[in-house]
Amino acid sequence: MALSREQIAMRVAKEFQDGNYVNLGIGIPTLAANYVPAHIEVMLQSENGLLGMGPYPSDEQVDADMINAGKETVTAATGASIFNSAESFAMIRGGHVDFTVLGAFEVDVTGSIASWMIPGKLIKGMGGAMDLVAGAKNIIVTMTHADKHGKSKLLQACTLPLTGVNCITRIITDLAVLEVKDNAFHLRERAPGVSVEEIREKTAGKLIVVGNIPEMEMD
Amino acid sequence: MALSREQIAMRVAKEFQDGNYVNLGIGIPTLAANYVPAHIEVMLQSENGLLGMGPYPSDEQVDADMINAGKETVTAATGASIFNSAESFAMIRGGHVDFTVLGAFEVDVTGSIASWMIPGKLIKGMGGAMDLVAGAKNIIVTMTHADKHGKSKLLQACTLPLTGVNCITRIITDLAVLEVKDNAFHLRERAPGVSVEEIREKTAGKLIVVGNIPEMEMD
Amino acid sequence: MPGFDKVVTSYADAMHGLEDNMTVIAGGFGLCGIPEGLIAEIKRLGTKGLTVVSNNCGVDGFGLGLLLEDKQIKKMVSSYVGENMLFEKQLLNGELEVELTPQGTLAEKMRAGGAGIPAFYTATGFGTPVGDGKESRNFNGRDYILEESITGEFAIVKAWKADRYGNCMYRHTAMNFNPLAATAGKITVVEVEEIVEPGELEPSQIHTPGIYVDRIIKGSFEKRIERLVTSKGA
Amino acid sequence: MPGFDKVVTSYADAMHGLEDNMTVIAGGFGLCGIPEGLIAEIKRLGTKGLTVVSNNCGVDGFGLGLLLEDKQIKKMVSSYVGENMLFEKQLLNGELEVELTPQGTLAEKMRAGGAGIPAFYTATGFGTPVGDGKESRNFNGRDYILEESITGEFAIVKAWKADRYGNCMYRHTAMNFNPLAATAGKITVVEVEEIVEPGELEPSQIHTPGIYVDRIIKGSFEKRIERLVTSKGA
Repeated sequence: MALSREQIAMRVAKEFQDGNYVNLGIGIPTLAANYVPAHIEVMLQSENGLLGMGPYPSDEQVDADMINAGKETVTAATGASIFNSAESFAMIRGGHVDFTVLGAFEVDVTGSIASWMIPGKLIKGMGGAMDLVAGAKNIIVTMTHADKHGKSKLLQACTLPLTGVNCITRIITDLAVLEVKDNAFHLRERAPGVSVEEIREKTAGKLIVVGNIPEMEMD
Repeated sequence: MALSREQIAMRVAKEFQDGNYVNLGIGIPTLAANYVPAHIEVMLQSENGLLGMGPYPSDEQVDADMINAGKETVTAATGASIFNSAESFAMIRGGHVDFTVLGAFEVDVTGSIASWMIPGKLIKGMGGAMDLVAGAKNIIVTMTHADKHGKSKLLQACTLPLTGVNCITRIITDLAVLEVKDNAFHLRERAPGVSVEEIREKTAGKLIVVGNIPEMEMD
Repeated sequence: MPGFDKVVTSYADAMHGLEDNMTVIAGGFGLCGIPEGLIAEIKRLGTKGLTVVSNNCGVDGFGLGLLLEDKQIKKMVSSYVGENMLFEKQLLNGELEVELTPQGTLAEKMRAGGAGIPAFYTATGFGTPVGDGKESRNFNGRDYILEESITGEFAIVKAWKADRYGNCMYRHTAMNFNPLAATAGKITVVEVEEIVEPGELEPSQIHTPGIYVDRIIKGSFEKRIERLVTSKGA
Repeated sequence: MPGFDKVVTSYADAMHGLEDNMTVIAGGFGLCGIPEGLIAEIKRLGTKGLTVVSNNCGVDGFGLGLLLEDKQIKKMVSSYVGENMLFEKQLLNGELEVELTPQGTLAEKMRAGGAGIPAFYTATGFGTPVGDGKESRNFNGRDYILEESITGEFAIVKAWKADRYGNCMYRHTAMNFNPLAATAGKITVVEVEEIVEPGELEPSQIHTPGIYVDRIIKGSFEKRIERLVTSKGA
């Protein structure tokens, strides 16, 4: 069975290690914050200038001056710091953030990613995505393996305008966990009940499958 | 009569206007702070990270954590701000400081300045001088017109390693106030009792004297 | 304190000197930390042909979106402009030009502009449409593009507290681009919630030293929330 | 808070991993705001061949000057090194190399190193010996030189207060290069006067966010004054 959005987020959260600084993009990535294992702590960076993002506020806590990069009202966690946008991206660009998790339209075997622009559709802007993929130590792309029409999003070469080149090393989809290296996708894990054949069929770029591919542990 | 160090400082202080931000180098420039006219206010920038440098501390106020760029104990004036060295030089390099006053070994008709290194002598370093001459809106060089051996410091071309090129527009010496432009020194004022002839004699670079040159007003 | 007292009491004085076709750098992220009264004054003035540098362009009817209503903006330099129907319409009509700039590059361009750094290299955007036509260069095995700094005739900034000398502090994440914008304007105008006397702010806690600030005006702020999310609703 | 608790209790732990020939970036201006205990530990370790990046090199017998005594420093990158007889001697002997760097360029190189900016243009030093051999370029009619950023295997930093997560505040002008050094070390070690619990420091008043900091140690400081000048003596 393909994973739900929540399940993808759950699997993403297993990547984090105790003490990691993590930037989560809008959508599935944001959900990962809900599934951080109980025995570890991560600190969330929000690129509008907040390190140590807390939960959403209660009605009483709502403060227009305290928002996240998605422009939602949030709180600051204990031990948070707040800084200006240049400092925030110094942190990101300088490789100090351990993990960035973000969505994508396409990823290819070179680790390039397209996530911000579909020609012919209105261009809203890249926000901080280009900085994030250029800067973070580890980038995890979360997306469905194929689009609504069944077309693979894991390509030999991206067709859409790029967000960054040669930067993606790990992809977590509704079907699989894959590593990107040596110009190929390397299958690491399957979603429970999903066959290697199905993944192969829905992966347009070169896929390498070595040995027995375990199912994801979803506890 | 050639001006004393104190008198040079006094003349320098007349250049300042109300509301100016000023960085004063070590030596004569620092003395200028004592002669700011009573009806105006200037704010002193110290490049180690202090805007709004106050007077030297009383014995009780001495604090090792509060020093100026000359590494002397100082105080912060009312309304001061304190920041890191990158911010301090962002201010300087970005042209936000109105006046920089500093000493020099040589200045030439192109506005180039040599102030930090004499070949064969030990090189101690340029500190912030190169940044200051590259950044300030207005730079005033204070120095004696000639060295101890009577050799002019106002040259057609500097002979010592440079601190900056084409940056000096105003020089205040013990003999004169001069403007630097169009590849020449333009005599603007004489020290009281000093003749144009004496200044001409002690100025090795091209000197332009137009009309009657007034004596400095030293009140 | 005549020389350093930067307080002005009317918005007309605050924005005095703004002319058609100038560049205005604006602080704020979404609707958070925006100089509401200064934007309203630009609308009142009717200045046209503006280039506005700001991470976003407000929303329909609020923030910088107000300046679209009378087509005052010729060009936006932003990282994200997706919140605004009027923006979309003018863009598709060709009445508005947009230069999309990655958020971190935009912040750094403002900082560099204020800091006298004309250009810097960044990996952000290399190999993407953002890098097209820009010089690229390899340092230590990695490719970077050259990005030039931004300055403007005006910067409009929203702070929390400022003293009369222009020393500013920002509140929570309403800081965002404001301290950077403040450094990059030839004339920097700060609209604040509270004006205090010099000496009331702790020197090493000041976010924007007064040297960057030309005018201060006390404003009153609606502080509209773009996306209200609460723990109940989440 | 296991994962983010960065407090170590011994100087050996604080400087663990320092090896010969590494680059160490040190905060401080003169003797103000220097990590006294971390410098003492490097002396104790006897590590050799170090490249030390710091605005100054202390004085004879104090600060970084201590590391000259056993010839631990191979190269200094500084803006001013004139306070130190031993320095002069080793420099003239050819036992020590020095790369003189303008103070503002040095600060910006550290910041750029921490911020992932490999190089930037500055007018500082154009046409001077500092610009020799460096690429120059004209922007808008002015000449600039290209300066590359600096990073180091270690950064040693002195702060006033830090919480266990590594969020730091500096006191008065003891801030100087410290926040910049903090960003530029692969391993950043901060020696502080006081360790507090997370939440005790106001988030928007933190000078160095904890993300830059790997280890914190509580030190005790002599805080030697280089030039005592009082209003009486002035």
